[in-house]
Amino acid sequence: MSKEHIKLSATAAKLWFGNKQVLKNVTVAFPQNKITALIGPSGCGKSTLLRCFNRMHDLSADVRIEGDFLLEDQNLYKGKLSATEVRRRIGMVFQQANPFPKSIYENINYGLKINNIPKDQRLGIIENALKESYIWDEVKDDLQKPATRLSGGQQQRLCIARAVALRPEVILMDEPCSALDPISTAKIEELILKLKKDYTIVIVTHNMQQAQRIADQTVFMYLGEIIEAGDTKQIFDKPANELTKNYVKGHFG
Amino acid sequence: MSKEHIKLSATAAKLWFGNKQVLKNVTVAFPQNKITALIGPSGCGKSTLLRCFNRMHDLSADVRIEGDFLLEDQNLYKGKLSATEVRRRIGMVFQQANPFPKSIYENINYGLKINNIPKDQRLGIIENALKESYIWDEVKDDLQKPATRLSGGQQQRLCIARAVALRPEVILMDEPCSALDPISTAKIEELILKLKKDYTIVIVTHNMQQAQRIADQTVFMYLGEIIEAGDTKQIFDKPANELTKNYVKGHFG
Amino acid sequence: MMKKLTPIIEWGTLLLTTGLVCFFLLAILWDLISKGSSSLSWAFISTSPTDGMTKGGILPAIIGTVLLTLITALIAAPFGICCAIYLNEYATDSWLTRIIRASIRNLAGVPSIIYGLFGLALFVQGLQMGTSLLAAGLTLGLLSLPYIIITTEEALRRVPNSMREAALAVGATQFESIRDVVLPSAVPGMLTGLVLTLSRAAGETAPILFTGVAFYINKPAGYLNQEFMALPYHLYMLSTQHQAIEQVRPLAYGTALVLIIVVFFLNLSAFYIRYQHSKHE
Amino acid sequence: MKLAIREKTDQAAKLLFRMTGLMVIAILAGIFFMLLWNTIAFFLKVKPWDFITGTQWSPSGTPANYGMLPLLVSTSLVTLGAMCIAIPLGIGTASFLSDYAGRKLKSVLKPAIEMLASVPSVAIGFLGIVVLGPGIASITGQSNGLNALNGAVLLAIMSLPTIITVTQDALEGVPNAYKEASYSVGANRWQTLIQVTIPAAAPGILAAVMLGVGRAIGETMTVLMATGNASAFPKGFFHSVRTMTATIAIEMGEVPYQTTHYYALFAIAAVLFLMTLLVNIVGEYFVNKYRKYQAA
Amino acid sequence: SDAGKFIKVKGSDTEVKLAVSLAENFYKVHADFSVAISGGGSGLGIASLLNGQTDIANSSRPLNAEEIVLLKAKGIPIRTVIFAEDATAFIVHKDFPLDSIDVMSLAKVLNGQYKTWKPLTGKDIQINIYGRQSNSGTHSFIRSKLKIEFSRDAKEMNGNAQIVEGIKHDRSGIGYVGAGYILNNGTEQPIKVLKIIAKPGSIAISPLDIKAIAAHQYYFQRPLYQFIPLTSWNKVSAFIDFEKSAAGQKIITTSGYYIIPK
Ligand SMILES: Nc1ncnc2c1ncn2[C@@H]1O[C@H](COP(=O)(O)OP(=O)(O)OP(=O)(O)O)[C@@H](O)[C@H]1O
Ligand SMILES: Nc1ncnc2c1ncn2[C@@H]1O[C@H](COP(=O)(O)OP(=O)(O)OP(=O)(O)O)[C@@H](O)[C@H]1O
Ligand SMILES: [Mg+2]
Ligand SMILES: [Mg+2]
Ligand SMILES: O=P([O-])([O-])[O-]
Repeated sequence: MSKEHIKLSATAAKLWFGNKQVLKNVTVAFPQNKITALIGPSGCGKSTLLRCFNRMHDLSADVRIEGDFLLEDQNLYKGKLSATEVRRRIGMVFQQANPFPKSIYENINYGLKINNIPKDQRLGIIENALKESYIWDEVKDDLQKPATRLSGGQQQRLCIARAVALRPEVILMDEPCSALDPISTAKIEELILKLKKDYTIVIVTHNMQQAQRIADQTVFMYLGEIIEAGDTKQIFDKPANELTKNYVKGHFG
Repeated sequence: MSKEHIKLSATAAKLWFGNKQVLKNVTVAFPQNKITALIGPSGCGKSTLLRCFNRMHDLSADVRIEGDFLLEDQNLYKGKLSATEVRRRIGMVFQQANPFPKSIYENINYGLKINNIPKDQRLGIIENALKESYIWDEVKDDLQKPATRLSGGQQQRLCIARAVALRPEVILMDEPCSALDPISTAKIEELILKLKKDYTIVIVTHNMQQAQRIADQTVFMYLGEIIEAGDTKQIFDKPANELTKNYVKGHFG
Repeated sequence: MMKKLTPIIEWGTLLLTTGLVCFFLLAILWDLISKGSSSLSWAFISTSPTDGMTKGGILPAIIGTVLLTLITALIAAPFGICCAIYLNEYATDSWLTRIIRASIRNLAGVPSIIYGLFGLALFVQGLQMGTSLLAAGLTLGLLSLPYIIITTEEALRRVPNSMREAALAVGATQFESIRDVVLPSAVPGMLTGLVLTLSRAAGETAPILFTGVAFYINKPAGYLNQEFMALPYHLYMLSTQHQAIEQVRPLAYGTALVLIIVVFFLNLSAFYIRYQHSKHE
Repeated sequence: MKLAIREKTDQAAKLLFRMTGLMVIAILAGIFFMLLWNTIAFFLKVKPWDFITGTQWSPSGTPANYGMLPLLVSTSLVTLGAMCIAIPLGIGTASFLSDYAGRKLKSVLKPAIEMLASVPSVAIGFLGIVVLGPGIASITGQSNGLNALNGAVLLAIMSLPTIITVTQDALEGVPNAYKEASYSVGANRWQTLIQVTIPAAAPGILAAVMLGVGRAIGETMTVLMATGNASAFPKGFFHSVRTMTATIAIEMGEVPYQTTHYYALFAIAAVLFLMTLLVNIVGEYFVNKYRKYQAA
Repeated sequence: SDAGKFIKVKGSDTEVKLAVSLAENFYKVHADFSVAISGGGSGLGIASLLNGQTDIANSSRPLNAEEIVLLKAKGIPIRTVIFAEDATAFIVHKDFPLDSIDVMSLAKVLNGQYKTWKPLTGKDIQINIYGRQSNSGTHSFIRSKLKIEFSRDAKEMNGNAQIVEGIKHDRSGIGYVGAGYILNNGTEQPIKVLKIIAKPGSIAISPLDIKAIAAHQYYFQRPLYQFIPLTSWNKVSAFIDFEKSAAGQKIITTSGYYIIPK
């Protein structure tokens, strides 16, 4: 892995759902202002790992987590950071776009309100976030429209805007394009590439082409373990591991 | 198609589930004492067609059927035949073995009772049906055992025995082996081959090898239409249609 | 011959049973409406009983039932909703939550007369409220609680998890995500359950028998610490306890009709909420 | 620090919600111990055996008799009668709804059954007095129709919606495979219903019946109004009976608190509580069993 | 504020009709008072008195020894008001062959010694007794007056009205109700009121005979009581005063009860 400044990392992370171990000694690092793609066959634990970073497992009853998760040098679980603070600093975009059943405006405003951003600054932030997420032109005429009436691609970009508006340090994306058509996907990829200037981005994807198009670094997971991680080009062109090779060549998964 | 005596046939059959047309102008004939395999990709309408022949769709509310279905020269829908009579003369074996949650004995006895077969004849018929279905030796010691305690393969043979006991003229089988292991499958194939002496058999299968092993004639369906029908050997070795070729070579489906 | 008859017998049997069930409903409605509607008038619902309750209206009973139902709602709704939130949003599958769930199901099966006894022992005697509107309302509140919990939990369960995650992901605390996202989405379902429960409570008699309902009261409006009249009890009294049962039959019919109109109105509004909601989904 | 306050609120809310959960247990426990406490107070004065097997209920006689057997038998009699009517009707209607009725008919019948469920018990009791009672009286030539039969019919009407709804769920939960198997051997709809679907749904139907029984046992106003309330040992359906619930309803208002008679009524309530608890537990057992079976 | 003017009246079913009429008219002169009335029987009224759940306990019988002890034990001092007189009437179907009955026979009918009407009317039909529930003042009044235990087969009705209803349709029934229930808004109920022969040889007297009642000649006549806890006395005194006023007395007589001039 390269020498960049490491923004987010996990060390010897293990996770159990009840008795079932889903993450087995995962150590991984995500460099600042880079896009890292997380790939691997279905069920290998990509989503599970991602969700560890913004403490989404906190709500599930029978989940046990071991190991260290660090944002810069702060421990996400064991230090002084509260779950709420972790989630504010590490934003997340989900596989299925999940806008609130409220207006477009309220969708973004909600996070700002919750996080005590003064009222007079919010409109500016909202406009900015929508612009950053390439959706401003499509919605600027009616910010009061219910978000549920947007198309799937627009909804997903709105969710990205919602995450971006809070100026998190990291944005986690779990297959953000899997439910979208090629045109929406292209727009979102363009957006992700643009966002990397300001954010550290981790993206789970099943689409090998997508990983190669946008990721600086790629991590291959298999059965709850990191098999190989490195420059995207290297992973796809000269994978060191046989499993990685088989996977990226499309032989399984 | 060959010149054999046609036992069962459909002419210009069309079927809609609500507004969705699932069978589009299907014309097909099944010769007497032959085994016909019905093949085609998932969702093409094989089960739907099969169920037309023993009027299983009668029970669903929003199904509309057009066209003629004939058993010998009697119209299955428009003539004097009642649905129960049609079902008695055209037996059916389902994909998932579906014995009644009763004893082995009762499973076969039920149909006999329903069809007013005198009590004193039933035991003989039951024994005979179980023998015909190659399961007698395995169950003869305890006919009172719940059928649900039999293995999957045994259950499926019991279901065949249940159908056979009524001496139907035709037996329809909808993927009867798809849930079974190779050994059970072999037993059932052997049984089917034996049954053909007395019955006309139509079998839906996803297994190309199976079709080649047992069927005299093969019919290939695609998107609710019959693409090609003919001798099994011909269909598999020299298919006339490109689609058929692609399918039997395993290129899709 | 037999072959032709059997289907008729079969259909006949099922139609007969279903027909009988419908007949019961229609007979109830027909009898109440045909004999009750002549008593129904504006005066009937806007005046107090007069002439030893042989004439006049049922205003105090209507007011009593409305107030009682309101108190029931005020007690049971917040409590029930909080408990449902606990069960659906916080509780894990532990022995404790299993006990809570079992308790709720059993509470739902406890006969209403036993709630009456409990109300008598706890509110009237234990907490020194005396026989009063408040004691009766609290008793009905307890009775309604399990139903409200069950229906609310059902409504909460239908809110997709992605909504909760969306809120958490923008830095909301769990409480905030429930308050701002989960509850608003669940409101129609919760409201349906609440209204259905209240329609049931409005028709209950046994739990208020010894907790505060009175035969007659000479003033329409009630106070929390005082006894009250209520529609179901008024009907009971007019049909079994009144000195001139035959003579007040029309009043009893009128009362029954008003009661059933109140209950059906609540039911219909629940259906309406449900229907509106299903249309949006 | 605003965030700290928000997180404090979060913690406090969690605590509050949890408390309400615990309160539910407290309520059930409260009911239970209230009944237990008063029942013990009663048993200090009257022997449990005399209470359960005594055939005379006359608390203000001299000497007072606290034998609840006649009440228990009355309750059982009325419930039995109700079930004899409601079970066949309920299963028949549920079968019609699940296997015979078209979608349109169903969409009319379902709300009708919900309506029936919401008719208040006093209204049903009232009709028992003014319509059914005189009807029974004129058919049987009795002086009045306030008897066990009247109560049974009314309770049947009241428990029908429960029985129908739960039975219908059970019938619709029977895997289609069973029905298809039956049709494929030439059975018609009726034979399939009677010989395959209903037996397969038996646990669910039993649960429905149990819930119906629970409802009938605990119902107060209808029986109070319609059964005539004679506390003598019940002799049959054409005699007045007095159920446990009616006894409590009649006598609780008129006893001085903390007297033997007062405690006796709680003891009846305790028996009633245990009966409904048992019935519900049995019902739930079958519902669960049926769920498992459905999943399989 | 207004809680001080809120009066709970509970008890005797015999008196409830009267109490409702009184309260209704009381409201016309004292609109600030709210009076809640419940019936259920004298026992209920006295129990409520003991339980502290009533301001006035209506009763058609005096307190019994046990109740007096209980009141003492609970420290509830009371005042007693006798506000009217009632005559308990025995009623039968309007086609019943007899017009009068003597006390001895009545006792045998009610205690179950006679199962059929044969000894009295010569007709061998079963006697149906329409009685009151055990906590009723009337029930205990009849019991002590006749010195009997009621037959096990006696129906225990919850109110006078139900007895009247039952008797209307039952040709072999006999029941007892307060005189106030015989008259109903001036129209007489379609039932027959038996005259009572107190001793062999004495004349039969009807409970509707005002003069005989005034002369204390009817066998089953009794005062109607109101027991008031001392703590409620101030609150209810206005109501008691109203009962004693001319308007109140008129209501009592028009309702079918009697006033015994002191
Ligand atoms: N709440 C849970 N309880 C139990 N097991 C779970 C839970 N969530 C996920 N799993 C299991 O954990 C494993 C990893 O799941 P995860 O969702 O992380 O896979 P993934 O790599 O994201 O797969 P996909 O590409 O299909 O999204 C799977 O086997 C899954 O079945
Ligand atoms: N009850 C139904 N209502 C609506 N559509 C249905 C229904 N049953 C089947 N279909 C649709 O009809 C089409 C044909 O289904 P059918 O079951 O006949 O396919 P098949 O060829 O048997 O497939 P498979 O090989 O997977 O069993 C499918 O698209 C299916 O979704
Ligand atoms: Mg995933
Ligand atoms: Mg199929
Ligand atoms: O109601 P009573 O007057 O008989 O007590």
